[in-house]
Parts: sequence; C-alpha cells; structure tokens
Amino acid sequence: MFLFPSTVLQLTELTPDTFRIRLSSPENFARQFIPGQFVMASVAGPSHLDPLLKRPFSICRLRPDGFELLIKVVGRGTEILQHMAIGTLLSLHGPLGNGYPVNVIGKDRKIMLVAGGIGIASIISLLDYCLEAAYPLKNINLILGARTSSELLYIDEFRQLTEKGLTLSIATDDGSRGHRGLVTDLVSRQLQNNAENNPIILSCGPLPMLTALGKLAVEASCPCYLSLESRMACGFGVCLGCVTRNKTKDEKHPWVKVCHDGPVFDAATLQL
Amino acid sequence: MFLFPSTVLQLTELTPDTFRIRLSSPENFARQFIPGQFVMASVAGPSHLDPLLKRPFSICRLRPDGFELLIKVVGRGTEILQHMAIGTLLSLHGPLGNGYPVNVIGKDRKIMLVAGGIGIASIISLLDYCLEAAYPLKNINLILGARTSSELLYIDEFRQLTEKGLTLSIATDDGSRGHRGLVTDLVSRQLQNNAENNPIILSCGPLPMLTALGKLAVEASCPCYLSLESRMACGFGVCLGCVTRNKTKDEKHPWVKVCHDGPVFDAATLQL
Amino acid sequence: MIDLSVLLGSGLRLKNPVMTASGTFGYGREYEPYLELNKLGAVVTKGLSLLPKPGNEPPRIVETPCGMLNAIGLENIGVEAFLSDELPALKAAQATVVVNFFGETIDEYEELAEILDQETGIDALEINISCPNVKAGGLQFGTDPRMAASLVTAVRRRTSLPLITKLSPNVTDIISIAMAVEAAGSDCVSLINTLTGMAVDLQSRKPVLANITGGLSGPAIKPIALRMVHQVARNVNIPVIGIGGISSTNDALEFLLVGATAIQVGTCNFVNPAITAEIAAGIETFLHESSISHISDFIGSLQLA
Amino acid sequence: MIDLSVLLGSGLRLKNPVMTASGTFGYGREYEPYLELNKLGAVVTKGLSLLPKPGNEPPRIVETPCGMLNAIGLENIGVEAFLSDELPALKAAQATVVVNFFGETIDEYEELAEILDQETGIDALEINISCPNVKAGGLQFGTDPRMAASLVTAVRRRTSLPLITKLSPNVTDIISIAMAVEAAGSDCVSLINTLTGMAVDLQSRKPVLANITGGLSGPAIKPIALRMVHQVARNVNIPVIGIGGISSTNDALEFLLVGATAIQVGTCNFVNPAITAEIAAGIETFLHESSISHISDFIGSLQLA
Ligand SMILES: Cc1cc2nc3c(=O)[nH]c(=O)nc-3n(C[C@H](O)[C@H](O)[C@H](O)COP(=O)(O)OP(=O)(O)OC[C@H]3O[C@@H](n4cnc5c(N)ncnc54)[C@H](O)[C@@H]3O)c2cc1C
Ligand SMILES: Cc1cc2nc3c(=O)[nH]c(=O)nc-3n(C[C@H](O)[C@H](O)[C@H](O)COP(=O)(O)OP(=O)(O)OC[C@H]3O[C@@H](n4cnc5c(N)ncnc54)[C@H](O)[C@@H]3O)c2cc1C
Ligand SMILES: Cc1cc2nc3c(=O)[nH]c(=O)nc-3n(C[C@H](O)[C@H](O)[C@H](O)COP(=O)(O)O)c2cc1C
Ligand SMILES: Cc1cc2nc3c(=O)[nH]c(=O)nc-3n(C[C@H](O)[C@H](O)[C@H](O)COP(=O)(O)O)c2cc1C
Ligand code: FES
Ligand code: FES
Repeated sequence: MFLFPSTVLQLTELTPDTFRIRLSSPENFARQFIPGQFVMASVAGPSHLDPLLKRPFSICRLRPDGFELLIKVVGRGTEILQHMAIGTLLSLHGPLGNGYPVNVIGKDRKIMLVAGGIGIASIISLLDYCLEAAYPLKNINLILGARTSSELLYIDEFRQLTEKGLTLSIATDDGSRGHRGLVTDLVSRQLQNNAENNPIILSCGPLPMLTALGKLAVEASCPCYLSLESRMACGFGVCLGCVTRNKTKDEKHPWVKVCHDGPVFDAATLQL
Repeated sequence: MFLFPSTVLQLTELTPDTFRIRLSSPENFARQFIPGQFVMASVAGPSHLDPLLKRPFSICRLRPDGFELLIKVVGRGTEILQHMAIGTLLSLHGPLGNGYPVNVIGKDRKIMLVAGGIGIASIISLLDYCLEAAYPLKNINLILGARTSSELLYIDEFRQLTEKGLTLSIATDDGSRGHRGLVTDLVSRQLQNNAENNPIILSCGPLPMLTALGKLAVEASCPCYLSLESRMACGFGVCLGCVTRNKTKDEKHPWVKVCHDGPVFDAATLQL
Repeated sequence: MIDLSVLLGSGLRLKNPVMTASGTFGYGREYEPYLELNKLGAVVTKGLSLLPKPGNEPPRIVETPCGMLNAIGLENIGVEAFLSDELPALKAAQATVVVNFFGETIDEYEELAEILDQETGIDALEINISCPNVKAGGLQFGTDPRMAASLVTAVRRRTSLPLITKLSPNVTDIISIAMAVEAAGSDCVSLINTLTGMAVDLQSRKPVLANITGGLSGPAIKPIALRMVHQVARNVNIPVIGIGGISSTNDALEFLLVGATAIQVGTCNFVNPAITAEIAAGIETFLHESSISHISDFIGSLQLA
Repeated sequence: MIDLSVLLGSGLRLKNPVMTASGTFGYGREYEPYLELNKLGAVVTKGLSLLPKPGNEPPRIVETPCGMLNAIGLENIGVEAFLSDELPALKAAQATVVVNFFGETIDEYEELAEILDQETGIDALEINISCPNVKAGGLQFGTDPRMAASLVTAVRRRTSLPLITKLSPNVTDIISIAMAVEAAGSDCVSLINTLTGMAVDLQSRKPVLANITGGLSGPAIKPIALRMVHQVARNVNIPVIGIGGISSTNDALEFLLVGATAIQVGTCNFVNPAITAEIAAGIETFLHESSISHISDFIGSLQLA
C-alpha cells in the first residue's frame, strides 16, 4: 500500500455525470493490487483545506502507466474531480481494503457478477482479473443494472465479450434497454433456472440492491460477496468511522470496518 | 460596479512568481473604470469553501474582451490563481474603490509615477489612461523599483515609450539594473533637481516605500497620492476590516476605509 | 403561491425567513446595488451604541480555514447618526428593520432601548449580549444566565418593540441562557454570535489582530451553530433565529429544519453581496419542489427517531 | 544539532514536540507503514476504558467545512486487550507511549489508572475528562472545575506516571478548569478536545449522525484552539499541549509560539498518515533556518506589545 502523489493523465466524460480518470501510480502498485480494492484520493489541491477528507474510489482498471477510476458526480468532491485539469497532482493512498476473494473463485465455478450503477467500477476490476487469469468466459454471467440505457457504461466492450462466451444481462429502471425493472429480478430468475449449478455471486452497487441480493443468495444457498460503501474519513482502519454490523461478531463488539475488513464481505456475515 | 462570473481567458507567466491573467468582463465594465480601482476576485471554485474570502487586485489593463490583472504569488489564494485552467469561472466584484484623482492631473502638469514591485499593476492602469487621453509623455516621469532586474515587469514596453518622451528611471535593491538602492533615492534626487517645477506624485507599492515617499512629498510640498493595501474581507465598505488612520478625521473616529475611501489617498491626510 | 412568511413573536411578521446578520450588512444601504432590501425578511443593522465608537486598531480581520476572525471592536456611528442619516434610507426602501444594539452597562442598554422605541420605522430590536459588562468587571453579559436575564428584564421595561436577544456561543450551556432570557421577556433569541479565536503570524511572532483575539465566523462554525440552534429550539417556546456560517440555500434550510424560525447570513455577505436575496429565492424553489406550501410546515420538521 | 526535545512535567522528556491525538492514530501500529513511531515525540493511544466498548451506531462521521464531526462513541478494545495485544508492538517500536483513558465514574478512572501504573512501557497517561459523569447525571467531568479537580485528585493518588489532563473546549471559561486540574496535581494539560456540533441531511430530514451530535475537529477549529492554548498557557505553570486543526508545520509552530510545549495532530492523520513525521522534520528545518538551536527558545516567544 502506497501514499503517493499522482498525476491526472486523462479525463474522459462518459455521460453528463460520470467520467473516467486515468492516474499515475508508483511502480509496484499493480503487483499489489487485488480486484475490488480502492484508493483514497484527495479532491482539494494543497492550497485548499476544503473539502478536507480524501474520497474512496474503486480501482477500476490497471493501465500500463497507472490506473483508471470510474466516477459518478454526486457532490462537491466528485464535482471538483470532474473539472480537474490534466497534469494536476492528487494525493493518493492505496490500494486499500481486502478486495474480492479471488482465491475462492475456482476456474470451474460459475461466476455471477452483479453491478448496479457506478458499482460497475469495482466489478470491471474483477472481470479484468478473470480475463487476465484466463477464466473461461462461458462460466461468467455479468448482470448490469442502471436507471436508463444511457447510463450503462462500457456496454460495447461487454457485448464483444459475449462473442467469447460471456453471458450478459441488463436491467434498466425505465426499460430503455434489457429487462424493465430491477437487476435482482434477473438474478432471481437465473438462480431459479440453474438451481442445480449454483454460482458464486460477487456484487457492487447501491445498498438496497445488495441487501436484496444477499437475501436471494441465502435462499438459493449461493456463496455471495458484496462490496459495501460507507462514509469514510481515513480508509485504513484508524478512525472507526465506517463500521457496519457483522453477525458473526460478538454482540458486545458487533462491528467490522468497511475500509479495512472490507469493502467486500461475505453476505452471510452481514446484517443487511 | 458589477458582481459577475468571469472567465479566465489567458494566463501568462512573467517571472516564476508573477503572472498576468486576462479575465472577461461585462459590457459596461470599461466605461465605469477609473485607473487605480480594483476587483475582488474569488480564488476558490464554487465547490470549495476555502479559501473563503475574495482577494483584491488592481485592474491593470483594460482589454477589448475584458481586463488584465498582474499578480504576485504570496500565499494560498494567489497560488491557486497561478494554476487556474483557462476557461475557469471566477466570481468577480468591481470595479471598486476610488481610483487615482484623474481630474486633478492637468495635461500641462509634471506627473511622477512611482511603482514598487507589484505596485506596477496599478500604475500601468494610470499610464494607460494618460496615453489614451493623450497626455504629453514628456511630462511623465515613471520611476520603477524592484528587488532585482529580472523582477522588473513590462520594461521593454516602457523603454519604447521613452522614445516618445517618457522619462524612465529604475532602481533595484541589488543594483542589477539602474540605481542600486531605493526608488525613493531617485525620487528625492529628481525632486531636488526640479525644485521649481514640482510634479504631482502618484504611487503604488510596499508600505515602507509609500511612507518614505509621503515624507519626501511633504518636504517638497508636492501633491502626492498613494495607493494603499490592507487586509480586506468585503472590499466595498461594509466589514470595517480594512481601516487606516486619517489625520483629517475626528480623533474619536480616526478611520478611513482603504476599500471604499481609497485605495488611493492624498498622502497629506494619512498618518504614515 | 408558497407562504414564506414567518412570525417572530407576536409582533413581527417577516415576509420570508432570510435576515442579515449584524455587522455584516453595514446599515443596509450599502447593499442596494446588489438586491432589493424589501425582498429580505429583515435587515439587521450594525450594532449601535449610545455614542459613536471608533472600534479597534487595525489589523482587524484575518482569514482562517473556511472562516475569518474579526476584531472590529463594535465600531459604529452611534444611535443619533443612525436615526438621522441611515434610518430614512431604510424606510424609503421599505425594508423591515431590526436594530442591533449594545452597551457597557445595563443603563446604557436601557437608554438605547428607550431612544429606539420612540422611533418609527424600526420593526424590532436585537440586543447583543456578547459584550463586556464594565460594572461586572468586564465579564460578558452573555456568559451568565442571571446577568443576561437582568439585562433583558431591564430592556424589556423600556420598549414595546419585539425584542430579540442575541446569544454568545462561548458558554458551557447555551440552553440555560436562552431559557433565562425567555423568562425575562425576550420575544425571540438569535444565535450564534462569533466564537472567540486567535491567529498569529510566524514571521513577526505577533498576533495577527491588534486586539490579539477576535470572533470566528463563517462556514467553519456552522456545525456548532446548528447544534446550538437545535438544542435551544427544543428547550424554549419563543422563536429561534439561526446564525452561523450560512453560505447557501441548503445551509439556511438546515437551520430551519432543526427548528429555526428565521436565519441570518453574516460573513458570506462579504463574499457574495447578493447571497441573501439568492437564498430567499432558493428557499422558495425548494419548498415548491418539495410541495410544501407553508414554510411553517418545514420549520422544525427534523425527525429524530 | 538542534535540540528539539521538550519536557512535559518533570518525568517526561519527548524527543520532539510532535504527538498524535487520541482516537486518530489507532493504537499506533496502524501507522507503521507510513512512519517510524519512534521518530515522534509520543504516540497517544485511542481512549481506553476498563471494558471494551462497542461505541455508537453508524453513521459515525460526516465531513463539514474544513473539518469533520465524529460520534465514534469512544469505541475501544478495553485496557486488557490493549496491554496484551497492542502495547508489546509499541514497545518493540521503541515508541514513547501515552495512554489516553476515560471512565463513567471516578472509580472507573481510578481503577484504570492503577492498572496502567503497574505496566512497563507506558510513559504517561492522558485523562480524557470530556466524558459524561454518570453519577452526576451525565454532566461532563470537563465542564466544571470542581468535578474536574476531584477526578484528577483521585487519579493522581493511583499513579506516579506523568499525568496529562485533556480539556474540553465546550466551556465558558477553560482557564478556570486548567487551573483547577493543575492544583489537583496534573503534570500537564492538553487542549482542545472536539467542539460539539451537528449535521443534518435535507433529503431524509434526519441528523446525519446516528448519535445526533458529534465532535467537531480539523482546521475549522484551529483559531479557537489557538486562543484557548494561548489563554491557558499564560495562566498555568504546567506545560500545555496544543491540539486542534493542525494540518501543517506552520500550524504546529503557531501553537508552540503561543506557549504550547508540545502539540498533537488529530484529524489530519486521516488525510495524510505521514503528517506527524513530516511536521517533526518541518519544525527542525524551521528552527534551523531561524538559527534557533533550542526549541525552548521558540516556545511561548509570542510578542504581545
Ligand atoms: C470502498 C468504496 C469504493 C467506492 N468506489 C466508487 C467508485 O468507483 N466510483 C464512484 O463514483 N464512487 C465510488 N464510491 C463512492 C464515493 O466515495 C462517493 O460518491 C464520494 O465520496 C462522494 O464524494 P463527494 O464529495 O462528491 O460527495 P459529498 O459531497 O461528500 O456527498 C454527496 C452526497 O452523498 C452522500 N454521501 C457521501 N458519502 C456517502 C456515503 N459513504 N454513504 C452514504 N451517503 C454518502 C452525502 O450525504 C451527500 O448527499 C466508493 C465508496 C466506497 C466506500
Ligand atoms: C487595493 C488592493 C490592490 C491590490 N492589487 C494587487 C495586484 O494588482 N497584484 C497583486 O499581486 N497583489 C495585489 N494586492 C495584494 C493582494 O490582494 C494580496 O497579495 C493577496 O490578497 C494575497 O492573497 P493570498 O491568498 O495569496 O495570500 P494569503 O495567504 O492571504 O497571505 C499571504 C501572506 O500575505 C500576508 N497578507 C495577506 N494580505 C495582507 C495584507 N492585506 N496586508 C498585509 N499582509 C497581508 C499574510 O499574512 C501572509 O503572510 C492588492 C491589495 C489591495 C488591498
Ligand atoms: C465583521 C463582523 C462584524 C460583526 N459585528 C457584529 C455586531 O456589531 N453585532 C453583533 O451582534 N454581531 C456582529 N457580528 C456577528 C454576526 O452578526 C454573526 O453573528 C456571526 O458572524 C456568525 O454568523 P456568520 O458565520 O454567518 O458570519 C459581526 C460579524 C462579523 C464577521
Ligand atoms: C475520530 C476521532 C476520534 C477521537 N477519539 C478520541 C478519544 O478517544 N479520546 C480523546 O481524548 N480524544 C479523541 N478525539 C479528539 C482528538 O484527540 C482531538 O482532540 C480533536 O480531534 C482535535 O484535534 P484535530 O482538530 O487535530 O483533530 C477524537 C477525534 C476524532 C476525529
Ligand atoms: S474509514 Fe476510518 S476506519 Fe474505516
Ligand atoms: S474591506 Fe470591508 S470595509 Fe473595507
């Protein structure tokens, strides 16, 4: 894990409120990286004391000269990043967190990747990992949810992978592409259709989606790993700000830290 | 006087710690402008609450599409401005303050313009005014002071004006160009040499220089107008933060506001 | 039509909840280039004393992280000059006028209240109790419930104008002070005044302010102000005016949400002279978009459980 | 060679004045990837209680202008786990260790002091008195001089370790509390703890923090902290440790200038985990460039006239 100044190398608008930002990284960054990990990134330059805290973002994609983040503008910090000039220096900290349990995902296993909204950033890192490690694409089922079709990101790339065996399903709230409704409708349907060959589910997205998914997984008794969000001050386990309740822990000390024990948790341990 | 969003049109580094920034202005801005007036400029974007206060800068030069500031980097705000991307929107307020007493400067009058350091920004606005209004250049004596020759700004332009009659004198602390020593040495010498034909002195620069100049002017009984600096919160007379002592006022209420009653004051009224 | 009007005690109805904070809006006139004074809930004047006051030596202000310190020292033109030179312009602009005032003794407060009470064109008085009581050895009126209460009792006798008492945040228990001035007859409380702070200069090794300490204001103090307004609003039965670091419509709405009946904008008037008018318009838009037709339905609607 | 060492009371010499603030540095170990713990003046642990505490429900933190609110609720692993699982690592790193602790009754404080006193590897204790005294109806120990003094007197009897009392800023008169704990035998005071604040969410119309209020920290509070440290340093004869919003070497130097013998960095450890080491180095550079060979010649060198 590194604490490093990082240069904004490229910034690409994907939709009016999402963008991709390429950042430089230290030499051994890629070697340490586990898919699902995140960085804490400063949003204010050294002359601004506000916004004060760094912001957590999933490392979406490693690149030869650094890595990419995929960011949705929701507030002050993300708005500042959206308008950052190329060449600006950010202060970065990472990779942080545990990442997805890549060791437990066997190559012969059915894998269901479920991404809601900007949660795709984290899921892409896992998909990239699977491609890199030559997982058979026919075992991978990618399920995407968004409010509307224009908010579906990287969709052409995913389409191309279907030609190599990837299964792709899409749900939009307004039905402008794929299933009209929730991504969990698709998950539920697919779990029923394949009751004999249960996949391992890995997901990142809004909390209500994760909660629903966790329940579906229990019902279908699939292993299920969820990447959570939480308000974070430090990102490395010292402020105790990001805790969430964990069923397997002592009732006197029921917390796990999303930043340090997560962000990826076995759904069975969470109280969702 | 306007409150307006202004676009950064151009930013040119002049020395490692001074730069020129061209900003857009509303249509009637130029018409209202009196040389020596200033703007209050935001340095933080709308997503930053820090630095909170606007900063005062002399309007150096009107331009067809706006105006220019000449800025020296001394702290957080000026550092942020130095790295501002073209196209950034600033929030601006101005022109503010009284400006130089252009009405009392007759065309047949000897005019001595004295600029120390970044004070040249304000003096240029006055020189531009004189050129525009076709004041005879032979009546104008421009005296510049800087720490070292590389910090003398716009010097080639001034040199060219000497061909049209402008008198130019230079002092540097290290003697790397012109007189080695203080700008006030030059002023003092020139006042003595021309005791019979006293000029009107107009000056902007560091406080110790202005103080010395004010004394020289009293001794030589020249009219003398000094542009002061002060810490400012509002720039338009409401916070009472920028006051300085004024001799002509009631001892019970001895203050004038640099932003509203100044920044240009008759040296005779100031307690320097 | 959305009803933005709020009632500050029985006597004072504001057309909207957006007021200006004393000392940050001059005597009102200075803002006429930026907004229409009668579009604001009320204009609160710079704090007035019986006689003009010169205030402190400069430097008087310094910027701090998300805020500023001021040690203006209550410079003002005095009540007489205000009534003759400034009040007429406010009347002409049809502004709702709240006069903020202070003294160094209870007698001075009383005398001022009496003078102001006789004047037409003044809609309410705001007593600044964050001032040293010279008779009590310089202790601030605002830091002790009994001292605050006796001040308010005395002033209350001299005026029938709606009385707002402005509270200091530099106290262990602001609730007890609010309750004391309520019992003493204040129609309203406004809070917070500035928090005492300091800045130093490493080069000169001196305090930045000639007065050594100054009052901290601006967004930096908003969380403290919001907490105090929340606490006071739940413990008194008179209207509360929220002040402290308001820089946007959302900030203003937050104060209303925790129970402020109106708000005052201070330091941010310096940064954007049109901000009060913008916030008044912003609140209307918010209520419209939230389908709330009376602002009173929003005030204090914070859900605690 | 510049002498950066400072003496905190008779028993405790720090190699430099840079300490970590309790609750922002974990138990120390977590920062080993970023700096060498023994390069710091001291490591102050997360506040410990007799038994482990779960702390508050989330959300526990929220960002504010130039600061943050926290309502962690003093979650900690308890003194026993600290001594067995954490202290050995601190010893191994040769860190100077200050243990911050708290209780809900004087008895609990005493018991903790006694336990910690018997341990080797602990260099000083810091008592957090910004905690509710359950026996006194939840009033904070730190808001009343008598209550603070009796707590310190009791703890003082149970330990011969250097004792630092950490003061709350949520008071009318912090000087009287500092003087009271000095008289009660505290070797040192540290200030400030967080200021109580609040944040609300307009969408949900709820407080952001599950606990409703939280403690404000970060650069926003620096001017208040600096003022309090200045005031206390001029009124007590024991060393003062300055805390509050320190984000740079210059901030640290400002606290030393007004009279702090040492400083603690809190919130900014989250933003830059290496900041304490950077500030320690920065102070050395500053003294070198200012040709000051002993830091004690700089401490308290503020010129007031
Ligand atoms: C491990 C992790 C990985 C993440 N990865 C990504 C990513 O790859 N791409 C991406 O776009 N975002 C990601 N996020 C979310 C991202 O961190 C936030 O969107 C960002 O911090 C918001 O910053 P801001 O300053 O723009 O918003 P703020 O101004 O701080 O807040 C904007 C709004 O969001 C709310 N809010 C802010 N943080 C939280 C929170 N944690 N929980 C609930 N509400 C909150 C605020 O109340 C407010 O309404 C991730 C978060 C975590 C914890
Ligand atoms: C009417 C007027 C016109 C001006 N015109 C120009 C101009 O044309 N070009 C230009 O470069 N500058 C000009 N200045 C000065 C400029 O406003 C300051 O340099 C600027 O505000 C500093 O901002 P900062 O954030 O970079 O510095 P800060 O970080 O705010 O401060 C940097 C340093 O300067 C000190 N400081 C800041 N302001 C003052 C002050 N007013 N008096 C004394 N010390 C101070 C601080 O203590 C600190 O040491 C003018 C000032 C005034 C009042
Ligand atoms: C420069 C300045 C002058 C002030 N003068 C007064 C005053 O005369 N009377 C008063 O009651 N409050 C005065 N205040 C306090 C403000 O009215 C307000 O309570 C405080 O600044 C907090 O609000 P803010 O954070 O929005 O500025 C002054 C504040 C500032 C910044
Ligand atoms: C997340 C967090 C947890 C804290 N926990 C404690 C604690 O356990 N004990 C204590 O005495 N102070 C605690 N504090 C207060 C800090 O030690 C410090 O006094 C305060 O944050 C001000 O300093 P800062 O502005 O540098 O953060 C905590 C502060 C924060 C931000
Ligand atoms: S964000 Fe600080 S402990 Fe997780
Ligand atoms: S800067 Fe506010 S009165 Fe001059």
